[in-house]
Amino acid sequence: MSGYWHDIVTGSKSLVTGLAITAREFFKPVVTEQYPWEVPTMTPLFRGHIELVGNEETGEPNCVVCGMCQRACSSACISLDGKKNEGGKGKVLTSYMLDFTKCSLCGFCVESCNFNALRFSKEYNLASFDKNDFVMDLMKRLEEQNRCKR
Amino acid sequence: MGLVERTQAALAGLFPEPASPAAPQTEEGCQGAASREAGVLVTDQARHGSHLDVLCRLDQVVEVARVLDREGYFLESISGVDWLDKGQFEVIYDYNRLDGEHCRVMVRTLTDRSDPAVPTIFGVFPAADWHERETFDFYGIHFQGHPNLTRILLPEDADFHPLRKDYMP
Amino acid sequence: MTVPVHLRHDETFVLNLGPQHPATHGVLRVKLTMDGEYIVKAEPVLGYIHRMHEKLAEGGTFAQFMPNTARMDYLHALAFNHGWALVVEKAAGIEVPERAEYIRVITVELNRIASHLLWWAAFLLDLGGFSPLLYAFDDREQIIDLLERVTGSRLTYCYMRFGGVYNDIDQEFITGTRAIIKRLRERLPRLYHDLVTHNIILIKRIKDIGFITAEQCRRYGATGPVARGSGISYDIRKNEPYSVYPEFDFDVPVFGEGDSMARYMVRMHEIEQSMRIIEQALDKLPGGPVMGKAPKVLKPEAGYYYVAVETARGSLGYRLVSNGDKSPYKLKLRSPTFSNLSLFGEVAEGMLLADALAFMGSLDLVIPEIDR
Amino acid sequence: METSIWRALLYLVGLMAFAGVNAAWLGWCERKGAARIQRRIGPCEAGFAGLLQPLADGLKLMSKQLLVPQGVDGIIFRVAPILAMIPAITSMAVIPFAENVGARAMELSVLLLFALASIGMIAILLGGWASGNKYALISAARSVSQSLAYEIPMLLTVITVVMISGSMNLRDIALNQQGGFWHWNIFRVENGHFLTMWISFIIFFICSVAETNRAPFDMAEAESELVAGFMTEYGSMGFGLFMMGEYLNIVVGACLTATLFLGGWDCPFGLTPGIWWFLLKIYVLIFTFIWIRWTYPRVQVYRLLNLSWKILIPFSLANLLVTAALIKVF
Repeated sequence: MSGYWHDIVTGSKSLVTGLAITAREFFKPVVTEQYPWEVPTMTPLFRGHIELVGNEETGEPNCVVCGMCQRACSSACISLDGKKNEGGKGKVLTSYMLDFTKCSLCGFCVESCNFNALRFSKEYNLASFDKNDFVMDLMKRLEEQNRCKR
Repeated sequence: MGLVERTQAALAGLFPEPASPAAPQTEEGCQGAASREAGVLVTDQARHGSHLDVLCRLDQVVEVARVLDREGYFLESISGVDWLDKGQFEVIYDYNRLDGEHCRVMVRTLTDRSDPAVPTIFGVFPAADWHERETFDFYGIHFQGHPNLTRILLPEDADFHPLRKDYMP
Repeated sequence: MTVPVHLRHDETFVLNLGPQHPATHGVLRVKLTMDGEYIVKAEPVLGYIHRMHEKLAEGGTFAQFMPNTARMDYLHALAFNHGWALVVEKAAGIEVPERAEYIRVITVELNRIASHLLWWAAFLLDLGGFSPLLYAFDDREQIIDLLERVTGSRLTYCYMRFGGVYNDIDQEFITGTRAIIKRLRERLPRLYHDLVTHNIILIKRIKDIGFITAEQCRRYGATGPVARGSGISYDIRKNEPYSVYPEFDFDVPVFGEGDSMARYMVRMHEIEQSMRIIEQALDKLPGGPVMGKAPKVLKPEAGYYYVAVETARGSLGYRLVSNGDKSPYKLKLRSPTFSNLSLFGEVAEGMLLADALAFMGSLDLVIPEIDR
Repeated sequence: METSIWRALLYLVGLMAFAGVNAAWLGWCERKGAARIQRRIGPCEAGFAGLLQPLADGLKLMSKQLLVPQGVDGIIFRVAPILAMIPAITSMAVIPFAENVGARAMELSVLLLFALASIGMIAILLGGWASGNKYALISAARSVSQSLAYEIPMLLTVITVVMISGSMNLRDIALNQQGGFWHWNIFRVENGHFLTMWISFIIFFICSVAETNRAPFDMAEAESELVAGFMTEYGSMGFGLFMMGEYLNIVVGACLTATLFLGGWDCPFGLTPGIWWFLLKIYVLIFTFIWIRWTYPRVQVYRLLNLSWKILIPFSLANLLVTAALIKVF
């Protein structure tokens, strides 16, 4: 019987405490971000999809087509192609396709690159009705970035 | 007597002839699955993660489980290994303790690849129920005496065992 | 409270709980045989989110499996990262700098707090309390923001590398972590405990419900907070210390009641213990590199390797069989909730549907980790 | 009392409008209130502060197909949501909003309200039963046992009020409490004794939360256990009517509480009685409903029945006896 009264007394007390807490929270400021109106800034390490890094001056990709990123990729989402550099040594990049639908954003490709040719973009609001939109041509992307810079 | 020795002694009763007396207490036996006789080996925990490595015959699996159950062990997991080139499946039982003392026992057994069948230890550890079903699911190893040996993670109508080395999707 | 009930097996019906049900946190299906609101038989049906990670592991190199580890227990992904790094380092004999191990512990423990907070939130949602969910998410969000700063991801981390970690922590992270700990220390008693833990409705709801005995834990191989709520003092961080855990002073909260309340209390106390570990680690944080020497192509010696780590849900085991090749010959993941959930059928028998769902919530299920 | 047909029609339109507006915008209030408690903003896009949200929701629900799944009892399935709505609106007719504002002042209006409340329960039972869904069936069974358990303490507490007022007419009960908060039933002093009416008030309030199927007593639609309970199979306006019925029940519950215990349209300081005081009181009570819902976890179904049979009913019985004794004997 003592448990009965104890339950009623402590129970009512706990219920009132609960109401007091939610009332306190009611008057506190809002903590949510209104996404499309307030856009968060991405941290420097944020991993978006990868993109090519262009040469500072020429804007040409830094890539030497060594294929390390392709080999490091754990989901086989990178396919790149290059041709012999005419009038120079090494190779130049001709196409760099990223299948972002498979990418798990592990970052192995960026880490494996010894030529500072890859980096993470800061794009996070990717949405599309068509999954083909996520098979990205990174060469084209770099060209567009170069055009914007100029 | 430490826990490892005590367990070793308890298990030794199951293996009458000493297992390769010339080279005990080494990790050699740990390398090849089929290269040693049934018996108990002490392995380096810091290197391999388990204190005892028990290789037993198929008919000893349940008995080993009983001994370990008596000693207060619990079944942590069951995993299969497909040794395709040797034509064998290996089933690894990992035992561990929940009390303060610490000793991991790895029990291994080998079964023929063409007709894989291992006695179930469901009667000793109910935990084996799902783990055995999973191993059956992935390798097609039949656990004889299991009351409900059906697919657990793959769909019921799957007709393949994906972790077999010769399975190509 | 156990209501005496005579279960009549001839007047039962089958209720399919899931795979789409609000209380199963994903795609778990439980086939319930019910007598009115009482459960006669409960049979979990798994595999709705099975992805065969073990086969994927065999297909790639050791490093390439790292992102997959985060996609099993997405709530405590860093512990899965950690375990995989540890087992490969053990097999290949890679040395890890001390600073890297400290950073690993700090991030793993932060992630553990986030995981427990989310469990708390989801558990309260199971019990019908919605506001606690968002209070916990508010705190969790800040932890996730911090982790995003160092790891680059918010949920499915791929932070550990063989021989170290991907990125060093900075001063901002350290001050942020201290601020979070201070904030949580304030909010835990005043918000979490006063609003929920001491609430009579919650106490009546989960106390004396879903008893698990220590012997049941042993027979079913239940670990983690489930075992610790049944009076078993088993925590791999203490029992089989790995990484730099031996250098920290922390307690393993153990409650002997074995009911849902005990498991609840274990997790709430674990948040506090994790905060203690993080504080000590931040105080002792040594300098130096965060990445040791590791060969580019790993070819561990042939043999059997096993590493267990303590995740928020229990003991996670990596059973690695190597044949000396550059990809794992066999990898078996011993996921904690797989074993914890196997208890469900036995314990839920004779329970009310509402109680069984509260009990299921107290087991802290993460379905992708069960199905792997 | 005037008996012109116009008066009846006016009240019919007015009450319907009041009910409709409340049913729609209480949903907005609930969402805003919940959001503030959880430190969110809540609906804010449709109109100023999201005030047009209920219209958008209503349009969406109305434009959806009323799906009648195979294997349900078609007629009952369609009738149940309407049945949930009608008693709530009808109840409004006997509620005295102010001294001269009220459709009908019936002699037995308290009884009528309880009779109508039971019909609302039947709507849930029928909806759950006709759905042919196991979750809905469990929900229907739960809601019946819940209603049964909570009507008893509710009636027992109302008897105390009726004893004091000597009438079952809500208008008379309210008139009896005019003249400042010290005359209200909740702080009632009779024969020089301070009555234990505040206990009645608390019990009545708990019961009205339970009767309206609100959290923490929302056994019938416990979304984490029974998916959506009796509403599982309902889409479109079937669902919408159930929702509106629920909000209207809250309004009726708040009106009843305000009239029975809080002096109806009386000003707390005995100055300017009027309809605004009544509205203020009911909206404070409604906010309390919302506040409670977003604070507590759900009660387990048998605890709920225990609470009624083991705590509320004994207390309300004792309270009844004490009140009767204080009024009549001492």
